[in-house]
Amino acid sequence: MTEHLAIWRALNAALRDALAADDRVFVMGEDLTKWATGGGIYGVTKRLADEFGTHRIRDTPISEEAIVAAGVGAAIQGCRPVVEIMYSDFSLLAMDPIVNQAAKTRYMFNGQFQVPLVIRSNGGSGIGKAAQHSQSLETLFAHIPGLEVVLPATPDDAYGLLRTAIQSPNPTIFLEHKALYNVRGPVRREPVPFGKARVACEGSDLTIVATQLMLHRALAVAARAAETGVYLEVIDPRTLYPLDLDTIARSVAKTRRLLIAHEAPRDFGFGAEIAASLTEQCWDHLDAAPVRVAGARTPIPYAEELEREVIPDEDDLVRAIAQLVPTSAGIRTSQS
Amino acid sequence: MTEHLAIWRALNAALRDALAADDRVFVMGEDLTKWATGGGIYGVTKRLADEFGTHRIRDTPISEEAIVAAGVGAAIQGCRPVVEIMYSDFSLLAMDPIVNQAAKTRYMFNGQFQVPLVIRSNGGSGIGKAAQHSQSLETLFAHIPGLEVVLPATPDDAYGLLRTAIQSPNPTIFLEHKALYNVRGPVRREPVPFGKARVACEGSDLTIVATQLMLHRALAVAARAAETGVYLEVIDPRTLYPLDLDTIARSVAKTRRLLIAHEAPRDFGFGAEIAASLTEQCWDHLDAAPVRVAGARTPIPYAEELEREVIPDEDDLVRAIAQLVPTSAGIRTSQS
Amino acid sequence: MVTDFPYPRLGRHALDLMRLIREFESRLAGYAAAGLIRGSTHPGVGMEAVAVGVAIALRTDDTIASTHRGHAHCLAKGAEPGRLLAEIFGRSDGYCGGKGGSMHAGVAPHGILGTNGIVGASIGVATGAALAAQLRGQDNVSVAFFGDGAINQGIFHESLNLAAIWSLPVIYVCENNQYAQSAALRDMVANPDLTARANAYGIPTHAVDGMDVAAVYRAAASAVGRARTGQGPTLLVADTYRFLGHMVGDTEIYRDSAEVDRWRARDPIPRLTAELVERGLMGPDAVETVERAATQLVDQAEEFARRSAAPPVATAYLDVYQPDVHQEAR
Amino acid sequence: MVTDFPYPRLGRHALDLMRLIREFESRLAGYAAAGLIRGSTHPGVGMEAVAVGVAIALRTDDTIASTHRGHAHCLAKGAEPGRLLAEIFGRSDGYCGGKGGSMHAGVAPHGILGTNGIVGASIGVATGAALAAQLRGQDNVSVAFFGDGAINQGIFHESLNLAAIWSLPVIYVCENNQYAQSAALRDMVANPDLTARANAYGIPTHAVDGMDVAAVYRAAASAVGRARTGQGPTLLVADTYRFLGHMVGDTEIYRDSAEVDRWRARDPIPRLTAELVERGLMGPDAVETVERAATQLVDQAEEFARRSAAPPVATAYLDVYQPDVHQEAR
Ligand SMILES: Cc1ncc(C[n+]2csc(CCOP(=O)(O)OP(=O)(O)O)c2C)c(N)n1
Ligand SMILES: Cc1ncc(C[n+]2csc(CCOP(=O)(O)OP(=O)(O)O)c2C)c(N)n1
Ligand SMILES: [Mg+2]
Ligand SMILES: [Mg+2]
Repeated sequence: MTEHLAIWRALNAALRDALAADDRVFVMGEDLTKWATGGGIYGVTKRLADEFGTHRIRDTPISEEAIVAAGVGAAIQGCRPVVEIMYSDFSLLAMDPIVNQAAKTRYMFNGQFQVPLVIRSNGGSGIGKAAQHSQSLETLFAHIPGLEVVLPATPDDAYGLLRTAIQSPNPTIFLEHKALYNVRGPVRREPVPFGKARVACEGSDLTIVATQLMLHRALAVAARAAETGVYLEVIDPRTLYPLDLDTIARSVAKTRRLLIAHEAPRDFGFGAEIAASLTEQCWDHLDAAPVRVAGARTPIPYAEELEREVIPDEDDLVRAIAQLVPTSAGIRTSQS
Repeated sequence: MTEHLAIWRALNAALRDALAADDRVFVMGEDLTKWATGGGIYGVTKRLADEFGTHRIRDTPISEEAIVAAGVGAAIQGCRPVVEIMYSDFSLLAMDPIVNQAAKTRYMFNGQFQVPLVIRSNGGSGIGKAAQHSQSLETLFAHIPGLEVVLPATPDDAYGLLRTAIQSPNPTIFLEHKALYNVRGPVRREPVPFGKARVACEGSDLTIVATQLMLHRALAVAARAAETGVYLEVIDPRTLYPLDLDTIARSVAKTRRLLIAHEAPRDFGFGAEIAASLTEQCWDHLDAAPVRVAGARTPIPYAEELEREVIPDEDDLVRAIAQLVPTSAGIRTSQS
Repeated sequence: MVTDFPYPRLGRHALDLMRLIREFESRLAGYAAAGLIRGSTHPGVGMEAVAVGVAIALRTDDTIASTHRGHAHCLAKGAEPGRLLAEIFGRSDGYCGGKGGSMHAGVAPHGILGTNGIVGASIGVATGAALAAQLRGQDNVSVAFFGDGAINQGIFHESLNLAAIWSLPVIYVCENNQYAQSAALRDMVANPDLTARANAYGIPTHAVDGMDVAAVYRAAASAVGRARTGQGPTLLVADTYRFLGHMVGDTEIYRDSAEVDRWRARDPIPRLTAELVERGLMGPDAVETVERAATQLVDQAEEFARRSAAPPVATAYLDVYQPDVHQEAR
Repeated sequence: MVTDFPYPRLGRHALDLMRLIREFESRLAGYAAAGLIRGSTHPGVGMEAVAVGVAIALRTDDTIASTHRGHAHCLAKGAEPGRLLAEIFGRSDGYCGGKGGSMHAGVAPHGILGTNGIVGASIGVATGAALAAQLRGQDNVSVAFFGDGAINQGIFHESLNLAAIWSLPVIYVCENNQYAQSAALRDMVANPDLTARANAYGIPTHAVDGMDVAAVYRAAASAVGRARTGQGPTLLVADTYRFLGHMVGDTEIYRDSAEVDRWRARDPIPRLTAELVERGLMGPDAVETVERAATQLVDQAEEFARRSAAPPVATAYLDVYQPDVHQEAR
C-alpha cells in the first residue's frame, strides 16, 4: 500500500533514505536539530539527528555564504552535502558560492571536479512572511548555466525529486514551497527523473503550465472547468532546468493554446522562457499568443489583503482562461 | 560642436558633471584612485579624486557586500552614492543589499525612504577574462521589482543614462560592457530618459532588438544587409527596466518579424521576456515566431576559440536573419 | 566614559519606556493567537534595557537600524505604540501602511531606518547611514542593533572594518541574548568573548550588563559621544536574555527552564524600579502607576490598531518605484 | 611547533621549486606581450617562499584552494609547468583544456582545487574540503591561500568561525604582500596585526616571515600537524611582497620604487641559497645549476605549451553538467 504523507514528511523520508543509502550524504543548515518543529524551520530534518548523529545533521551558525561555500568544497572532495537555507531569500547571501563556484566548477576545471551539492530551501508567499521571506527566486537560478532547478509540488515529487537531486552529480537548487508543506498525497518512494514534466490533468482545450502553488490552483480551476465541459491540460514541469519542453509542445500541438502560471514576478520570469520557447517550437500549432499569469512587479507585502492581491489566484486564472478559450466563460470563480 | 569621446571617458564626464552638480553625489569602490588607469579598473573614475577629493571618491576594501550595504544606508540618509563593483560577477557577493535591501526599502516602508543608489559595473565577455569576470547578469536584476537596469551601448547613452541613473530616486543597476569602453562617438552631455528605446537603424524587413556588444554586431550586419536591399530595423532598449515595449511593438507592426540578440545565456534570459511580451502584444502582426540569438548555456570559457564559440557573432546573426527573412540570403558573412 | 546614569533626569523615562515595551511585547502572542498577526513575530521581553539604554542616549535625528526583534528599538526611539501595532496587524494606519509588518517597520521622522528580516543586514545599513552623516558634515550618529547570531555573518566583519578605517559615527550594539533561534552562542563561536572581534578591527569595545539600563546607557552615551565628535565607531556587547521563545510559537526545547528562571531573576525592570525607589526618585506606590500607564498606552494602541482599516488593495502597487510611472512604462 | 627546517631533506627541493616559480612567473609579461595570454595574469614573483614553504609541508592528498595569484601554489603542490602554462595559454593540453586559464587552473590528482577569480572564495572552498576530510574520517588536511585583501571579505570571517567551532583540519594562509591591487593594507585595515583576527574566533595563529621559506615551513608543518591530529584550524599570516605589479600591465603608481627595493633586498631565493651553501648542503657552483635547471624546465614548458593545439570548439559545450545530456534535454 502506498503511503500518504505531507510534503514536509515526504522530504524528511527522502533525506532519511538518502542518508541511510549513502554515507557520503550529510545535511547542514541553521536550526536543524533543536528547533521547535524537531527539525528545521518547517520540520524537514525532524529526528534525523537521533538516527544519524549531529555529525551528519549539522547545525550551523548564521553564515549562509560560508555554509554554501563549505558545501561546495565538501562536494568537490567527495561528499554529497545537502544544505538547508532557511528561506530562499537568504540564498542571496550565498550567490557567490552558488553562481561563481558551484555552478562553474565542473566546467572551469574541464570536468576534473564535480559538485554534487543540493541546496534545499523554500520560496513562495501566502502566509504573511513579507518581502524578505516570500520571494520566488527560481528564475535567477534557472538562468545560470551549471545549475539544476527543482520545484516540487506534490509529496511524491518532493520525495522522488529530492532523491534524484542528492544522486545528481550537479549542483541542484531545490526550492520547496512554504505554503505547501502540509499538502498530503501518496508517496511511492521512487526517484523522479529530472527533465520530465508531469501531466497532472489531461485536457484538450488549453495547456496550462504551472508550478507549486499555481499548479494546485490550476488543478482546482481545471476541475471546475471540466464541470462546464471545458477540458484543461495542466502540466507541471517539476524541474526548470532541465526543462521538458517536449511534453509541453506535444500538449500545445493538441490544445493549440498555452497559459503559463507562476508566482514569481511575471517580468523576466521563467514563464517568459516557456512562452518564447513554445512560440518558436509550436508557431504553426498555436491559435493564440501564450499568456502568462504571474506575480506583480512588487515585493511581497505583509498585509493579507495586499499579499493576496499581488499573487495570482484562481479567479485570475479563470479570467486568463476566458481570454484564451471563449467557450470557458462558464467556469465558476472561487467566490461563486 | 559635439564632443567625440570613448565610452569610458563619457562615463568619466558624466560622473564629473554629476559630482559638480550635486554635492550629495559620491563614488566608492575598489581601486578607484590609485590604480594604473588613473581611475578604476577601466579608468572611469580617472582624475576625479584630484578634483573632488578622496572624501567623495573613496577607495574601499574588498568587501562588496558592505560597500553596497553602505551605499543603501547612505542613500536612505540623503546621499546619492555611486558604487563601482569592479566586475558585475562580484555583485553576486552583494545580492542581499541589492535585492533584499535596496530594491525593497521604498516599498516595505511605504515610501518613507528612498534609495537613490547607483551600482556601476561591467559585464560581458570577449577579452579572455573567463568564467568569473565575464558574465552578463542583467536578467537577474531585471527580474527584481524595485530595481532599474541600464545597459548603455554608445558614448552618448553612457553619458546620458548615467546622469539619469544618478538623478533617479530608485536603485539602479548600471552595467557597462567591458569590451566597449573604447568605442568612440558623439556625446551631447544630455540626460537620456529611462524607458525609451533608441531606434539605432531604421528598416522595414525585420526588427532586431539588441543590447551592447550585440547591438554593434547587429548594426554591422544591418549595414551589409542594406547593400543587398534588405533593411533591418535595429532597436536598442537601453534600459531593461523600465522596458520600452511600445517602440518595439511599433517596429514589429511594420516589419512583422522580430529577432532578439543578447550575450547573456538564452535560457531564461531577457530575450525571452521581450519575445513573450511582443508575441502577446503583436500576435496579429507577426509573420513568424520571434527568434532569439543569445549566449550558450555554458560559463564563459577562457580560450579565445571557445569564448568566441559560445557568444553570438555576426554570422550567427546572419543565419538567424536568413531564417526569418528569406530574401536576406545574400548578406555577406563576416568571413566573406 | 560617561560616569553615571542621570537618574533624576532619565530614570523615570527609562522605566516608563521599559514598562511600555514589556506590556506591548507580552501581548503579541495573544494577538497572534487571535489571528491579528501573520507571519513571524519576535518579542523582546527581557531585553528592554538594551533598547532603552541605547535609545535614551540618542537624539531624534540619530538613526537606528534594527532587526527582526525590533519593536523595542522602535518604541524606545519614539515610535507610537498604536501606529507600530497597526503595522504589526497589517493595517492602513501602520507606519508602513501594512506593507512591512513586524519585520519591516520603519519610522522616518524618528530616525528608525527599519526593522529587518535579514539577520545582520542592520549592520550594513547603519554603517551607510553613518557614512552619510560624515559625508554631509552632520553630527548625527547611527546605531546598528543586532543579535549574537548576526555576528557570524560576513556583513558584520566587512562593516566593522569599513567603519574602523573611515572612523564612521556608528555604534554597533550586539544584543547577546545567548541564543540565535535554537542555537546557543556557546555552540556557534569558539571564543565567547565577542568583544575580541572588535579588537580585530581596531575598534573600541565594551561588554556591558544588558539587564542594567544604567550600565547600557553609560556605555552607549560614551560611544555616542565618541561618534559625535569624530572619534569613530564602538562595539557594545550587551549580555541579555529573551524571557520568551524566539518567536511566537517557539516551544523552547533548546533550553531548560532553570536557565530561563536564572535570567528572569535579573529582570531589568524591577532592578531599575528598586534603584529609583531607593534613590527617592519614585514612591513605592508609583510602581503601580507606571504599570497602569503602560497598560493604558497599549490598550489604546490595541484599540487604535484594531480599528484601523485594512489597506486598500491598490496600495499594493504603489511605491515600488518613484514616481509610480514605471508601472505604466511596462 | 616544528623546531627546525630539515635543510638536508628539503632545502634543495625548496630552492628548486622557488627558482622554477621565479622563472615561470617572470616570463608571463613577455608571453602576454606576445599575445599568448589573454585576460588578467597575476605573477607571484617575490612570494615564492610562502607557496613553497607551505606546499612542502603537505602530502599529495592534502588539498589547496588558491587565488588569482595562484601559479606558485600550483607549481609548489606538484603541477607540471608545461600543462599549467598550456592552460594559461588556453590550449588543449592545459590542465583544464583551456577553459579555465590562469584564474581557474585546477589539478585534481595533486589536490589543487583550483586558482580562483573571486577574492576570498578560496577560503570557503578550503573550509569545505576540510569538512569533507573530517566527515569521511580521512586525515588529509586542507589549505586556503589568500591575500591581505581577501581578509576583508565576509567569507573570511564566516569560514574561520565555522572551522573553529567544528575543529576542521584547515590551514588558512594569508599571503600579506601589503597590497590588494592598488590598495595598501595600512589604508584598508585599522589594526594591521592580522593575527588579531584569529583571536576573535579562538583560532591559533602565527605571524611568519614570508621571505624565509624555512620559517614558513616550520609554521606550516606545525599547523598541518595540528590539523592532521584533529586539533583544528590555524591562521598563518606570512609577510611578503610582490616584486612585480598586481598584474601584467600594472604601472604601480600606488607605491614607490624605494619600497620595492627594500623588499627585493629580502628576496627569499638568495637567502635560502646562502643558507644551503653555508650549511654545506650545496656548493657555490650549484647556484648556477639550480638556475639552469629552472630555465630548462620553463623552456620545455614553453615549448610544450606553444605546441599545444587550440581546444576543439565542441569542448565549449562539454562539462557544464554531467552527463552532458542536459544540453540535449533542452
Ligand atoms: C540571513 C538570515 N538567516 C537566517 C534567518 C532566520 N533567523 C531569523 S532570526 C534568527 C536568529 C537570530 O539570532 P540573533 O541574531 O541572536 O537575534 P535574536 O533572535 O536572538 O534576537 C534566524 C536564524 C534570517 N532571518 N536571516
Ligand atoms: C570579489 C572580488 N573583488 C574584487 C576582485 C578584483 N581583484 C582581483 S585581485 C584583487 C586584489 C587582491 O588582493 P589580495 O587579496 O591582497 O591578493 P594579492 O593580489 O595581493 O595577491 C582585486 C581587488 C576580485 N577578483 N574578486
Ligand atoms: Mg540572539
Ligand atoms: Mg595582497
